[in-house]
Amino acid sequence: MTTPTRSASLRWLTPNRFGLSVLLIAAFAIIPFAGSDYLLDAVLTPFLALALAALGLNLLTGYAGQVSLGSAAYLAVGAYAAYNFNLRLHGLPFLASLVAAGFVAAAVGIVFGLPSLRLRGFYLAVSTLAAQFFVQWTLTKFGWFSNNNPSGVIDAPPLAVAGLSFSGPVGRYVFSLTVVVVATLLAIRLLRSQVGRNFIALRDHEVAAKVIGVPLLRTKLLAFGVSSFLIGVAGVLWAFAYLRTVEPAGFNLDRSFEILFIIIIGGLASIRGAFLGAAFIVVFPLLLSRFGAALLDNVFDSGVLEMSQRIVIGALIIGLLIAEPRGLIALVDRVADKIRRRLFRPQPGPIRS
Amino acid sequence: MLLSRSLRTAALAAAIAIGAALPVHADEQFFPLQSYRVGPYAAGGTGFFGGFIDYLNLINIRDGGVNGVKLTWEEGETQYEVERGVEVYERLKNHPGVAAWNPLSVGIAYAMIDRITKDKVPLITINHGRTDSTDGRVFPYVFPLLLNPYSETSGIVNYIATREGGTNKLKGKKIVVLYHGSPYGKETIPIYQLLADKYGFSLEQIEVPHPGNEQQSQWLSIRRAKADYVVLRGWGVMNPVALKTAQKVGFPVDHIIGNVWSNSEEDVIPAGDAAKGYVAITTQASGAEYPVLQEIIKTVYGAGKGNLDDKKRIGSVYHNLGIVNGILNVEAIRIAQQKFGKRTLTGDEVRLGFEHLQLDPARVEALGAKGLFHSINVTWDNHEGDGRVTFQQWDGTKWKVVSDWIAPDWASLRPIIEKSAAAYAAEHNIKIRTSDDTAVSQ
Amino acid sequence: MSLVATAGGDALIVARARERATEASRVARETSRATDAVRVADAGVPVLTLQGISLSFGGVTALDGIDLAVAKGEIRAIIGPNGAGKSSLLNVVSGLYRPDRGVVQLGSERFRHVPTARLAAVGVARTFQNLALFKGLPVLDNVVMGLVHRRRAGFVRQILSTPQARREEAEARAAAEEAITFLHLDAVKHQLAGGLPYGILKRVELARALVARPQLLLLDEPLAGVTLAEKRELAAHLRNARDAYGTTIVLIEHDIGVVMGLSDRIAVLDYGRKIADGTPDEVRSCQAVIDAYLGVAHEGETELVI
Amino acid sequence: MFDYQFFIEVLVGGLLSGVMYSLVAIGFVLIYKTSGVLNFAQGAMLLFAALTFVSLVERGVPFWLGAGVTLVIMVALGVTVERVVLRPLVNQSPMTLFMATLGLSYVIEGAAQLLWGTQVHGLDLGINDIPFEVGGVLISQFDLFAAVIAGALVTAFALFFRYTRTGLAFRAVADDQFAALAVGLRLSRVWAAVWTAAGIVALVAGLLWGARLGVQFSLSLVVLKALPVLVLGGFDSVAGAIVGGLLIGAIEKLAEVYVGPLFGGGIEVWAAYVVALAFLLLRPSGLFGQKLVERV
Repeated sequence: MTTPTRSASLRWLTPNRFGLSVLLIAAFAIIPFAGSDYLLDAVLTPFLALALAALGLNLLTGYAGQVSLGSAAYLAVGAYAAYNFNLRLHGLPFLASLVAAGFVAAAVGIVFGLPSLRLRGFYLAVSTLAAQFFVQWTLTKFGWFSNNNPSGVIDAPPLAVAGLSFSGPVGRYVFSLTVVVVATLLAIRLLRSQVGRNFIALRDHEVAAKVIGVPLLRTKLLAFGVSSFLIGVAGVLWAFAYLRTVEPAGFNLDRSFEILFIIIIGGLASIRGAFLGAAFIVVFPLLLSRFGAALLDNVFDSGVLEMSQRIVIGALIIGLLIAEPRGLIALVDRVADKIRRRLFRPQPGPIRS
Repeated sequence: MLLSRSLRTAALAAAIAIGAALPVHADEQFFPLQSYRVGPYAAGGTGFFGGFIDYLNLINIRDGGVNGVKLTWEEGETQYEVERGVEVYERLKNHPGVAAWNPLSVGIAYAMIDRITKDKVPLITINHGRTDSTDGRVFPYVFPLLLNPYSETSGIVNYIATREGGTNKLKGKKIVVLYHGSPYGKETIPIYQLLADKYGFSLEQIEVPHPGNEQQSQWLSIRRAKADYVVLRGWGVMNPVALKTAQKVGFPVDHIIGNVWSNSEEDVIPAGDAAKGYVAITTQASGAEYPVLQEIIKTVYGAGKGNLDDKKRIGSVYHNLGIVNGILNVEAIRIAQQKFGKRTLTGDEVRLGFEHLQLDPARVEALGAKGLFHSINVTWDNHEGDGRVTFQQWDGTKWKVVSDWIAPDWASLRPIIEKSAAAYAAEHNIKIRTSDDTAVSQ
Repeated sequence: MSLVATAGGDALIVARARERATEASRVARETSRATDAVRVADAGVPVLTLQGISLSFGGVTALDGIDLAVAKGEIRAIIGPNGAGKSSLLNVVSGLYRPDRGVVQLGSERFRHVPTARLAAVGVARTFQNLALFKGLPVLDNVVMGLVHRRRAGFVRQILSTPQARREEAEARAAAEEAITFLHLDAVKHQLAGGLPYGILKRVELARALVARPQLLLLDEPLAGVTLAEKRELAAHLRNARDAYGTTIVLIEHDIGVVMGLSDRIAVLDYGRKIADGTPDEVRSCQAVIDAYLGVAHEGETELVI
Repeated sequence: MFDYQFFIEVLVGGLLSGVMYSLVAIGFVLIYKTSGVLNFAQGAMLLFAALTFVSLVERGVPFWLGAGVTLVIMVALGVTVERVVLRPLVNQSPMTLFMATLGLSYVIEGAAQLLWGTQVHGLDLGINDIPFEVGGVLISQFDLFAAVIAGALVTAFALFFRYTRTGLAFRAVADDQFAALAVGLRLSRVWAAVWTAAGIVALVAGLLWGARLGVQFSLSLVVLKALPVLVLGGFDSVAGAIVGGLLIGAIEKLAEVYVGPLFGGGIEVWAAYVVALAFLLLRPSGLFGQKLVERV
């Protein structure tokens, strides 16, 4: 695992409190009124859901050092669990379904995290694919999960919490934003506690962690559990706030890779990285296709444009990994540092010997 | 591959792509196209959307539009992925003069049902989509035109019956349905069971896990079961592999009957000789001999505006499906114009056009499509329109029609569809429409 | 390192080894002067007892019937040439290896295979030959990790920040701050371990091991690879730790010079067997040790290490 | 009454399918062994090779010339990948490298379809796949042919590694990168050679799989079949890839036929993983993978 040389997450709140508040105010108070439906429904809501999923995976992979290629499975578990809670337990508030769905995803995550007790690296990574295929198969195979819909498709009920309706693009966005902000705060809290330290210890030196008494079994399973909890909640947002109709096929391996891309590109073991990476993955292809279409549509066929985009995205991923293997967040920090150094007098550097 | 098309004016495309609002042009009817030209299903996407665009071009070039109303469109690539389809929907839905959506993807169609119902724009899912959306009382804006999955099932069984010499000869026969391990594949399981009970044939339904590039075990089971017929309810790469593996275990290929997603050139060409003799259902014949195709070749491709890069694909199954889809969309607009005037119509007005889309064989012939497809008869509560099916056999180079136009057993399917639609209505608090509720909202 | 290298005969290495050897002996003299008298080992119950420990890897014997008893408050060095089995022995004690035969007794508990997960709980801490710090954590947090086995509040309590969780966190921090001050690491405590120089990291690792005030501290080459000044400093820290906390220390070392001055008793391993065990003076004069270990040096160089 | 004949038929069919999995898995192993990279672009390379070959042949290029040209292109691709992707990423974590190969697969897939279009092609290798019967058990000619090709390929590689300089260098690098560097082996050259070898495997596997599935985008999905094989056989063992492939093939088919009906079928996809996992719990580094003693 790459080890970041700066602990971005732990600095999250202190130096950037101001910037963060500005961002939150903008997200809650300005965007809902200023953003177009397209921006809210097709860009921001999926961005939020994916960012939360990436945050979940980052806890597991970035912080605790356990690679998972099966994230989409937990998205699916979250979505289908929330659907069934909502369907079968009448009167259960939607928020309760959401949390319960997170717990179901966590339970599934813990089961599929069991191999991590014996396996490392790519052996573990590939074995997490079992979750990917098994969950998809189960949801397709057993009609009960989709209320016997012949196509395995589930439809979201209208979003409402405590009598307040969150249907409509703005409502769905605000709902997602609130869930993501709360989940992120909890995640930060977790990372700053002893559990968070245990995760990092596990990642950086498993033997040393064991020797000093980190409960490996519990810590690993907890990492899988918390991670899949967050991904499961993200799945609820994905299914209920964003697409509103999902089928098991939508939670395929490509989606898992997409989430993995987000954390690698954004920056492992960085909460801001998860958001940055998600923004990149959601927005960049859109921009690329819009610009491509605008500039070259008359010259090239749309198929050619699409394939060129695929090449560009692939090349960009490689280029980014070469330029900054620690992800976009490291790039951003570097630039920010430079600016700060320009603006302020150089401070006495850290002690070197 | 590098094809220079100047279908849209640069200014228009650029302006829309950047998101600037445009004033409505003279009279235009707009088709947002959630096409897929990349990814695993690109072959189907290029054929279908190619045919659709070719037909729209034909109408523009030959007739100057539909009664003077120009047809325009814009493509958004989806790669057959649902969220990309949704993104394209959100992006293009505010374009002026949207006529109808034609995603050719079950997943995208499902994700759009709520949205288009709210926005009151028709959603066309020709030959696929949600079976119970046939019930126009519950799904006012969804049109699974020509053939829904249940009708397809019935059509296939009826065809097997004609080959055996009547439905009474089905008794005691063994039919295996080999289906793709996806919701699409599983959708018809209860219907085959229903028909098996009704006609007394014995039935075994075997799943092939996605993507279906390995079918050794399934075909060995089929051989052991001594099946008389295998119905192939396949998808993508599963189809050629099925045909190859059938050959490998010695199952006679002419007793494999493909469904509507296993009936294209792309499904058989990779199987090579193993596909020779394979039979598949279709709602539209393939081949370029029909007048409408000849006109497209002459007018559209002659003017260098053809959409297919590979001219050999003109008249292929997906291309012809795209053309038929074009005919149905254009005729729905034409019918709606008779009611509302020769101008840009709203989505809801076009919906009314679709609900009166009745093309008898004579009208189909007048459209230059005699033999290409049979007829359609959409009403306010029957959104499928009783499409007939025919069966085609692959001779190694092309499909040859080997049956008459066969009618599925609609009457026995309708109650199941209504039941399912009623459940959907209950789950979603939808008021079931009556014939009085069909008026266009203002 | 120096001893083995001299046998190789590379001029440069020999020269450097000679230089280091003389320096080391000077350190040893100084450190021994610093402590007035060699502490006499406590005669009570041994903190660590090994009985007939044998271990082999795929037929190669690493340890062969090792017996060892370490008394409370003792600083015990284990020396021997490369491959003598020193690290294996430490790994057996910390449970990372399971011995083929023999018993490890820690305090009053006897183990065939020491449960590593419970190591800290029975009062044993250790350091590693090649540093085993958590690079992604700041120095302070690394040291706080040394108290992880005392944590009782589960993760839910930690998230909710219950009084118990808060108290535990505060206690751990206070203890870590103390250990950090003790080892003069205050200046770097908020920096990530990943970016610090080796010598400082050695101290951080020691702080992490010491923060829990272990009964028994196992050190795998604590003085390897650091500069002379740091060596001197670390040796002093070790002695201080023993004096201040009463910790029993078992250390593996190559650098015989420092060991002679620092340790109360020394055990010598060769080819997985214990060939000598006694006070520095006894070991120094033991013929088996000279033959097996120091003999190498005599061939090439006259190293006046002892 | 247990149908032994049928059982044997399923078993033989599974083993022969397994050969096809091994063929893909070997490409992974070659690269993983020398550079520690799990090369996810193997599927894309397979697609690229098959698509290039088939497009050349369809344009009238003779079979062997087409194969030769494709080979040259694959070699060029391998060398380019080494130059442009791997060399700048040397010393990065395995995960970063894995991600880079995912990016690479996007590039190669995009390029393949951009160059040759998205058409589905048939590929006829001239082997008639009429089954023949041995003691009442049907055996596929094509599968046998594929097995022979796979065997020949493995033998060729074995000889290459044993008796040529580059082969020896390859093994040295596989054993210990740093040691190999220290004795003056040029890593970049070895890597280029390895990626070339992987390109050759991709071509052979691409042609054989292409003849089965048709040459189309889905061809790149066959990597998913190779992954459980790798887990079972070990990422760094060619022998493991072969034995693992056979085992996975056989187990998968037997599970589908005999266990599948209990769950309604379609269990093949995950059954392979479950078996591989269960096995790994007993032996964490696979059948033939190197067992690492933890050094602290």
